[in-house]
Amino acid sequence: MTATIEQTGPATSVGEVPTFEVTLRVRRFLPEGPRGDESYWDDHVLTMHGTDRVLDALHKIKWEQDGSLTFRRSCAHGICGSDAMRINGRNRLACKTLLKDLDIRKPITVEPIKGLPVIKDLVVDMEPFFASYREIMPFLVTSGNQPSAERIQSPEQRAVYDDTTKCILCAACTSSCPVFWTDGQYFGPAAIVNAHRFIFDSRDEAATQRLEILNDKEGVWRCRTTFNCTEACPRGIEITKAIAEVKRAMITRAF
Amino acid sequence: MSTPVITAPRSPYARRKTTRGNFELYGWVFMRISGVVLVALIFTHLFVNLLAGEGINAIDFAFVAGKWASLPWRIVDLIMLWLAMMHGTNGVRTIINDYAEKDRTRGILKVLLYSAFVIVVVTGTLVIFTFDPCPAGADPALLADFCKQL
Amino acid sequence: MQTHQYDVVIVGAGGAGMRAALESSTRARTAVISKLYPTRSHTGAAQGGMCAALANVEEDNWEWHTFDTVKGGDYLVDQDAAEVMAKEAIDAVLDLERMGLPFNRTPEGKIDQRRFGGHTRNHGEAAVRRSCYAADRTGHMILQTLYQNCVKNDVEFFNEFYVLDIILDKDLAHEDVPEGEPVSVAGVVAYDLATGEIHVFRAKSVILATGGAGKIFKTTSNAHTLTGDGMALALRRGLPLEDMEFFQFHPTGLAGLGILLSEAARGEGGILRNGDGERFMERYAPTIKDLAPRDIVARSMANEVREGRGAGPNKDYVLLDLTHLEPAHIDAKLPDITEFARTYLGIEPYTEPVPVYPTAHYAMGGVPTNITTEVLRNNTDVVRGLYAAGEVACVSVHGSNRLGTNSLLDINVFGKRAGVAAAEYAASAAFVDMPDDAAAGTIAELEAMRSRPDGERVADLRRELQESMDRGAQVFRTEASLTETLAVVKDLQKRYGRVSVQDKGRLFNTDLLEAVELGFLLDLAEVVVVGALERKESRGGHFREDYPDRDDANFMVHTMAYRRGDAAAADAAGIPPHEIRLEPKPVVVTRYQPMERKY
Amino acid sequence: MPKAPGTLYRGREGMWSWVAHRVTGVLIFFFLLVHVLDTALVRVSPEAYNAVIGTYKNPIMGLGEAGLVAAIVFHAFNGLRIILVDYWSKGAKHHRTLFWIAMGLFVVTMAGFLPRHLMHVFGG
Ligand SMILES: Cc1cc2nc3c(=O)[nH]c(=O)nc-3n(C[C@H](O)[C@H](O)[C@H](O)COP(=O)(O)OP(=O)(O)OC[C@H]3O[C@@H](n4cnc5c(N)ncnc54)[C@H](O)[C@@H]3O)c2cc1C
Ligand code: HEM
Ligand code: SF4
Ligand code: F3S
Ligand code: FES
Repeated sequence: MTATIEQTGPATSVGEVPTFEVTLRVRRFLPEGPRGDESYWDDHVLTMHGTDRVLDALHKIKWEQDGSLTFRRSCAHGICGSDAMRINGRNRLACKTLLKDLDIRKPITVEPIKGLPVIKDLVVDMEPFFASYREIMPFLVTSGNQPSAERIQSPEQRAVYDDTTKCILCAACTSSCPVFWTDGQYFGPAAIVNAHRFIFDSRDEAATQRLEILNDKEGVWRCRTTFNCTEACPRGIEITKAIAEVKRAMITRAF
Repeated sequence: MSTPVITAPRSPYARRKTTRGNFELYGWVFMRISGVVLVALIFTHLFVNLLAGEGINAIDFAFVAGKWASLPWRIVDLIMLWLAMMHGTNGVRTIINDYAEKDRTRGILKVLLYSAFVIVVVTGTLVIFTFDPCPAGADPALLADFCKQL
Repeated sequence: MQTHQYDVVIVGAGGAGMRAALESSTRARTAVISKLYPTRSHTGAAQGGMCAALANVEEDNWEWHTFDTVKGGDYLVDQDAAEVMAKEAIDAVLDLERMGLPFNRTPEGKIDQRRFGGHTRNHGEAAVRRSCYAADRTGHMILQTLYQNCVKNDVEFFNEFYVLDIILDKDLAHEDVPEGEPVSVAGVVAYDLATGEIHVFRAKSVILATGGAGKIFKTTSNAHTLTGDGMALALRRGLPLEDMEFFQFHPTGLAGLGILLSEAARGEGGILRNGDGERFMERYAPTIKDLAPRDIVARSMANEVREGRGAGPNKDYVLLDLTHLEPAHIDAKLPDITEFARTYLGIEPYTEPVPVYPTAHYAMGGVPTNITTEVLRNNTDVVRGLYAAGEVACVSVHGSNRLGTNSLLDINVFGKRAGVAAAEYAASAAFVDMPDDAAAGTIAELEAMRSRPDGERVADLRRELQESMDRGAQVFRTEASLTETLAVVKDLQKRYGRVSVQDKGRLFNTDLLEAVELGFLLDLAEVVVVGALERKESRGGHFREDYPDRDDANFMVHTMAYRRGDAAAADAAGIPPHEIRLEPKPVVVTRYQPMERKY
Repeated sequence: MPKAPGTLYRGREGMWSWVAHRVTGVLIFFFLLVHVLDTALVRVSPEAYNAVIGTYKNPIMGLGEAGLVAAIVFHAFNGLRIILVDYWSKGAKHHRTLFWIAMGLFVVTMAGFLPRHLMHVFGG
């Protein structure tokens, strides 16, 4: 055995991070379970470490206490967009929310994101979300022959749409939008963000069509600038600003 | 195999029915422009009616008559009426769209809303245009001072 | 149960899978089956870049790139494959740009390039700027761009479907099929997570693109879902796995967490320091210092810690120092990884050095293929209609150690090749008969696990496996550490026969699927450890302290690992005994003879 | 869909100001309907109008008027903030500051209005 491979437990490796107790109050919905279509709260008391995230706590429940607790996750560091959920009343990624940053004296509530049909526990049906994403033509459209080398784009032109290229399609924004909660037909901020990413790309030639699509009754005009989306976005995208830019582009075009 | 479900190649992705058009765009711009104008109009209105002089206690028929005797005031109030009603109606329309889930509910609420709009705007406009500050046969004590000069 | 029929079925919707789908869906009827929504795939986690000798910012050519790849892989690289990759790299990058990928740009508006470990000018003279990038989210941009183009081309996806078996027309796992005899693929069996239903997909061609297997280790940069499914399925069906003992440990994982901080941090000027503040890489790789290939840096770091020069209260990590860089520069080039340091460790990289330690990162080995991505069933024969690309495959362009940015390149170059080849094969081939009970084995296995009332917990076994692998098969390995780990793995395999799940439902039963994935991990861990025990030399990512030197006389060969079992002789728990058989496969050498690897 | 209610979404300034904007908007709208109709009584007769207006002058209605003015003032300033967010390129970035400025203006305006109005209502 070699001496090097001593495992660096998180509790001791970085600074001195204490262990603490925390109650996780999870919204459960098990359609096949004894309570059927009723959803209810489940409390779990857990002992956690300083650098643990809500995702770690959920894993602890699933792995040690109740295997039926169901949620999506993959990357565990905020880049795949699997685990958007409502934590203490706000949309966040479970893997990017450190327990110690929450108020651990009170139970931490964990619920599925709002406005999309719940399938089981924290898992929602994402199809409506992706459907409106697909509708805004989220791809580069160009005409003519492909150039033999790359298309030229200056760093300044590239910077215009940089912010909206960061989207990971986690739906934290759309499911935090009060308009989307009551009107599921609304395209939602995520679709607009992804339209913005192409509308303002100097290489793209379908801006007009995308603006046309979003000029729908359920398009950008539905946004009431409540900023919930901007606050919820785990990628720090200035969504409301992007939406405003799309609105302005439409107005400029119309007048 | 038990259930041979060999599906045919999918038809290309069909976009759902869309409701595009510039109506919402104009509505949106209108809300903002009317908003700015309304700030000026309503603040003046409130100031004149509630703060200047005796405030609310000064309001009576004579007060209104005094104002509407001058054409500019009539025009200002007319514009305010129209803008506020259009702004408010459009605002409430948005709210109905947000909360009414069933098409039927939505339809009924909108009929009510637009009727209210028409009734109020028509009445208001008629009143402002046909207003007689010194109606014949009215108790002179209730009328504005200038009626006495008639 | 449902049955589908497609010309081409692609398993996995990461970079490799979707790149293949873009090619094959325009040529043949294609379905992409993925256990995750495509944009959740771990390609999105890749940060630093994708290299190609575009020569946009300084002189470069594909020949130098080939050399660096071969040397980086410690000469275990198949040089014909490396040459293909380096040549096609340029088109691969340009293809992505044309699809809309927002690369960072030079002031003239061309694709910008930066330095990366092991990439040099003129055969090792100095570091060269070869990596094309989009800030530190290149993989994210690639994944999004490919998905966007799949939407554009209306590619058909089956999302949250787990492929649990590959159906061949011969049973290679239990019978000896002579060399030269044709073997073909018939399709795959998949499990729909949402409903718990089994779907059988008949296909003329199947492309495996299921990504890596990092979860056999505890400290890893890989996603929870990277459980090596494609590799394990191939292994169970009697196909060999190549070079599995070579696993890459990335030097800069966030200490204790394993979350990756891209090599780009060092490409942009970051420096590694030990507890004394010394820039220790100057001692280990005097020429290119912190930008030496990953195996060397990881080993150097582990060595610093072992010799008591680590940092922190327990002296168990080293420091990545970015404090001398301009905050504006950091924000422009490394925004995401600095945010990881802030979010997860509460460290401000502008002013404080970041604690880092090697983290299990990349499987160099995998399902062996030739350069047209056809899967090999031995050193020469291919399985007709079966293809593999991406991290699941071993072509082998990475040899014993992959250079940074070569994987994003690999998935694009060989993903494209797989898509084209699979579609072309499907155009002329006929469907192979699929046995009526194709899914019976899968269904039985799932039912057994679901119905077992009480037994071992998946999480316990997995933790024991991962901890044991970190202890015995990580950066430093010895006969003793590997033997011990192998014993643990064997024992865990036995206990796996008694595993039960708590969730007995049909809908979205992730509990059940985690149990299945654990089975894959156990099978792969065994192959990794057996291979590592047998390879009594040190080369690239595989470092044996008891054999610290490279031994070209005996080990200048790939390892082909076969799993052979006797279904008739299943033990009490229903687990058939099996053995891992290792065979050599020659390395393809074209231009570069093995030399000592110095930086 | 599960039926039991979940927690309230914890929005911040942006969401709550929108809720308030909406509530005040509707409030003003309904008041406006009534207000236009009661003013229309001037066409009926001075007596009728004065009788209705008289009811506005009792203290309870006076408080109601104060509330209405507060609603209008809030709606107005917040409306201007929304317009800035929409048209000013930096508006979205500074929306929170803008909100608190609007609230400041609201307080100042109400501080100017309330004493005088209440004096009129209660002071006779
Ligand atoms: C943190 C990190 C940073 C990296 N940075 C770089 C870099 O800068 N440059 C570089 O070149 N490389 C980098 N790499 C390596 C590179 O990103 C990966 O090797 C590469 O993206 C793998 O792509 P893939 O398509 O093979 O697999 P993945 O992207 O992992 O995709 C696997 C797919 O297979 C599917 N799948 C798996 N199992 C099943 C199953 N049983 N049934 C159905 N579907 C299944 C999954 O759903 C997924 O869609 C990095 C890796 C990591 C982890
Ligand atoms: C005083 C000046 C006013 C300003 C500056 C103003 C401004 C605005 C603005 C900008 C909006 C759009 C909000 C959005 O799109 O999110 C709006 C909405 C609205 N306004 Fe006004 N407004 C004023 C007066 C009024 C009046 C007098 C009424 C009532 C008749 C009214 C009723 C409404 C309603 C009902 C809405 C819709 C609210 C919603 O959709 O949430 N407003 N106002
Ligand atoms: S915009 Fe932000 S919150 Fe919305 S889907 Fe994209 S990453 Fe998630
Ligand atoms: S939350 Fe909704 S209302 Fe607009 S600002 Fe965001 S889309
Ligand atoms: S698990 Fe990937 S974003 Fe949280």
